[in-house]
Amino acid sequence: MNRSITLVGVAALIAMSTNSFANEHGASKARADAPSTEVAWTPETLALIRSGNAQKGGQLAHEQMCASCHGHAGIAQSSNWPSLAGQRAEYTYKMLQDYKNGSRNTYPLMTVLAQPMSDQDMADIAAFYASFKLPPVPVGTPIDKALADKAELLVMKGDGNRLLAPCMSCHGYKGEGNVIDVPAMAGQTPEYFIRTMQDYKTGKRSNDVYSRMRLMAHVLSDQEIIELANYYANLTQ
Amino acid sequence: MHVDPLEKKWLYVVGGIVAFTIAVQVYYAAAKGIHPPSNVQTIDSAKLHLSKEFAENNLGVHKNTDGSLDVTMVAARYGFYPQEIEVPIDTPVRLRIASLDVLHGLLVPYSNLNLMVVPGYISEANTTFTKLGEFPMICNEYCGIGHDYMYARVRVVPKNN
Amino acid sequence: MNKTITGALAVALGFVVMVPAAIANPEQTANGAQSPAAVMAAQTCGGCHGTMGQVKDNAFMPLAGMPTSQFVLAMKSFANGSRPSTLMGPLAASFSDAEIQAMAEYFAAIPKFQHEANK
Amino acid sequence: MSTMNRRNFLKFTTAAAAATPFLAGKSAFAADEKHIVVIGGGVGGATFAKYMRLYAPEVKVTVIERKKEYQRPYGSSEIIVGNVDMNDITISYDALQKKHGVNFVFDTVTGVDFDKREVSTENGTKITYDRLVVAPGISFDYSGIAGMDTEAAQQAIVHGWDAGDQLLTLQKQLEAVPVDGTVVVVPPPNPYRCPPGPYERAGLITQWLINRGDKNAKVIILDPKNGFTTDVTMLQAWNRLYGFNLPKAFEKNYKPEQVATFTKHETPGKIQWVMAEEGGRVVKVDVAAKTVEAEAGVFKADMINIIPPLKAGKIALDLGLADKSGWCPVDQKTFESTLHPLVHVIGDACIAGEMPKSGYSANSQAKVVALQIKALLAGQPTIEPVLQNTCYALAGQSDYGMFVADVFRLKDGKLKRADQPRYLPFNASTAQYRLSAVYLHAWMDSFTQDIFS
Repeated sequence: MNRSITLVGVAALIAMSTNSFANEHGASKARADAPSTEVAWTPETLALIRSGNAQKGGQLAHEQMCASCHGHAGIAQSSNWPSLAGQRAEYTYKMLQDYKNGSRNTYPLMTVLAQPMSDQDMADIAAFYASFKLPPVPVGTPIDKALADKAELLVMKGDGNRLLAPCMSCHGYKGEGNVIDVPAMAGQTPEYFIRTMQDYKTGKRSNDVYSRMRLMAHVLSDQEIIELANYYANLTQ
Repeated sequence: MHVDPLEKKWLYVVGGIVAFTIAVQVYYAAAKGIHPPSNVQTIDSAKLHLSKEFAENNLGVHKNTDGSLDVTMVAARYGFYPQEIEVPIDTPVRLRIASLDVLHGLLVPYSNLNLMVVPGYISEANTTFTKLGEFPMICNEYCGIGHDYMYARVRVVPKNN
Repeated sequence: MNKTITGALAVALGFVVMVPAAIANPEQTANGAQSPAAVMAAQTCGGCHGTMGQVKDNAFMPLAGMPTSQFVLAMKSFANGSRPSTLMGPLAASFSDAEIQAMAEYFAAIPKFQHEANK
Repeated sequence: MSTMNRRNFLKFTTAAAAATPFLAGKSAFAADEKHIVVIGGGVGGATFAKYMRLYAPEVKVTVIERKKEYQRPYGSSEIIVGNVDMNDITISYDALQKKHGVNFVFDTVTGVDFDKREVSTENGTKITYDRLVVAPGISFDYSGIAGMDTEAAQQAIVHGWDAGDQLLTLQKQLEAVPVDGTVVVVPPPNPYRCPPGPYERAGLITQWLINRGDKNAKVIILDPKNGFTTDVTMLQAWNRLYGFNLPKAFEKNYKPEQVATFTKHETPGKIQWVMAEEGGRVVKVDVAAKTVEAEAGVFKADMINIIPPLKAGKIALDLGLADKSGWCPVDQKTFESTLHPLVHVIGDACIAGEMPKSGYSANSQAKVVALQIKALLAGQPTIEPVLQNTCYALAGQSDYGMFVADVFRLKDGKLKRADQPRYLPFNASTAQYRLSAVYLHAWMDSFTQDIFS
């Protein structure tokens, strides 16, 4: 029963979190009934992403001013935005699609940037960022090693009582991500990590198929999220 | 080649038993339509979340007019969704489950639920839970490094709850 | 609500309600320690980046708690165009090094802003 | 979280005492408590009140304002085209009162006794101040336009330049424009509030008519000026979006190779700009016949929106704070009136060197004045000011944005803008226009928060 109440709550939150600008642009829809994403990993989509041209993607990233927040080589210029270097192409591609069609509406700014992009553009940009190595430990934001160590149990073992699978089972031992669209998290800025998890926790972000991340985030405490943020920021490849 | 006549008789008997067993299975499969509990229907795994039956909002327990239950689930690396389901005891349940990605299995202890979830197919099983309590759902086909961690639960509660 | 009722009553009786300004506000404490020149330079950012750099909108970067070096680097790279921008390029180029340094120190001293979702 | 020190504790007790207004008169305050009175709760007044309390919590601030709720003029043209509604632009004063401890007196100021340092209001209240901040906004001067001098004319052809119900009137008038009808927009001469505003409004109206399905929408801007803030970007946008043809007389503002990038449209564009040099100056309006006579000829319109010449807000004029230009001269370092000591004038009403009359300017000026008053009250030297202005505007389409951004410093007693690029470059990318539109909408929120919450 609890679970269904939670789900209703999440649905309500999603319904409330529609953004006015996105609305105006027709990007946001009745989220409660919409699938979490329109992207399906069909062979055609996967082939398209494999065909992504990193060089063209770099040109596009320049035109779209991606570097302003995500850095020229995909390493975020400031703590607020995600680093994209070394991110799985499928994940970047999916995020751009989700922004475009409103499945992810946490940043109206990204929706507006993604709207004019074609599928091929997205594949190219995804290939561009995937061509870099994963980012090093972020500079400028102090990483708390003690907090990071505390997260190890969750990362490696999870918590069966809370139906919490260990993070590494999907995101990899080194936070490098996994097929198909499980994102890499190593070297991500703690601020961005925390915000993402909180967005999943509150249901503000809901583009994870079958609530796979929302369910996890929901049972994590705020302190655990902070520990995990430090853990993943501190992972070097 | 010389075969002892007695031995020959026994060979016929054994052959007959084998043929009979096969015939029974063919009869039930072909004439009565009884199959092992999986692969009853095909579905595009990649578009599972975009399908009607396995849309996220449609997962879980549905009550039929005759009081029986339909349970719709998805197995995906690494979990079963919904993660927890609640069903009343001694109530017929029809479970339909599909995989979003790779081969999974679904086993619930103290029940006859033990089925393979093959990508591209919908697996179906009928069961009735006869013991109260919480039971884990376990993946019994190796599906990847998170295989051990596909935590999920069935809660069997008294009727009229 | 209460205040409105009290206010209405007081006005009805010809009083001017002088609710003294006494609400302890962490923002005030944080501002007190800053040099006037730093406050002066940093106030220009507030119209977009929020009071004391604690903006609630996702489109703008919260500046509160940003490390000094990060702030200076951001402004310098906006100014010389190495970091693409819309409006920050022209603006960053208009501020002097001293002003940028003062702003950086101001925002570094402000407690980091937690988005509402993070609480 | 916040530890309460002794001073704050004392303040809390005072607050508690004063919450019972019948027992606690003014005597509840420390005798040496400084009192700043603010006339006007708009962008300038409200920002000042909040920041004065933020910078100097020991100072008492009282805002005298006529209306219980504020309607923001910035971005309010979007009401006319239905992008937002009145609720979206209406803002409560609650946070200023409850969170920042600003006193509000909802009343109309009738006079100020500068010698006694006393403000009197319509309800007969008298409030004394240590320093007075006047943020009265604008008033409208119809005297120069023949045919617009009567009350009836001003109700038929409204400006909608100070938020309020006039926006709804304009909305209704726009909806009543017949298909392929003509709308005339008349921007005011310099100086005026919100420099790109009238042009953004014309663009929004054009886009609305197009969205409605008008194939031959016609929006004509009759301008008493030869240019306007963001013109270089705006005209380029209109050329791309609305078949706008660059006026010959304006070409000199672009480089020849830039002019070459403009498309020459066969038909007159959906939007036209008649600049002063080409006869845009309006001389007469016939309200009944719905015609506007400009130097270039008579224009028949289905809807007319005239923003007349502006002056400082009425109270500033009444109090003798304005000079013969109709605006208030101030010491541009402290914004203290040059006509009355201990009175500061901020926002649209003051003469602030090269600073435009805009919300952002008022916001920046208010913070500067709060800092200067804090220094003055403490007997410390005033601070070298640095101010900023940012105006965002839409070309019409809600994803095509632009801006002007400037930093101002004092030079020879006058506020001068830093000599740096201030617009998007001529060859800006699509992403830059789209992002500017995002920032415009985000700014509406963050700016409002900076002032009112």
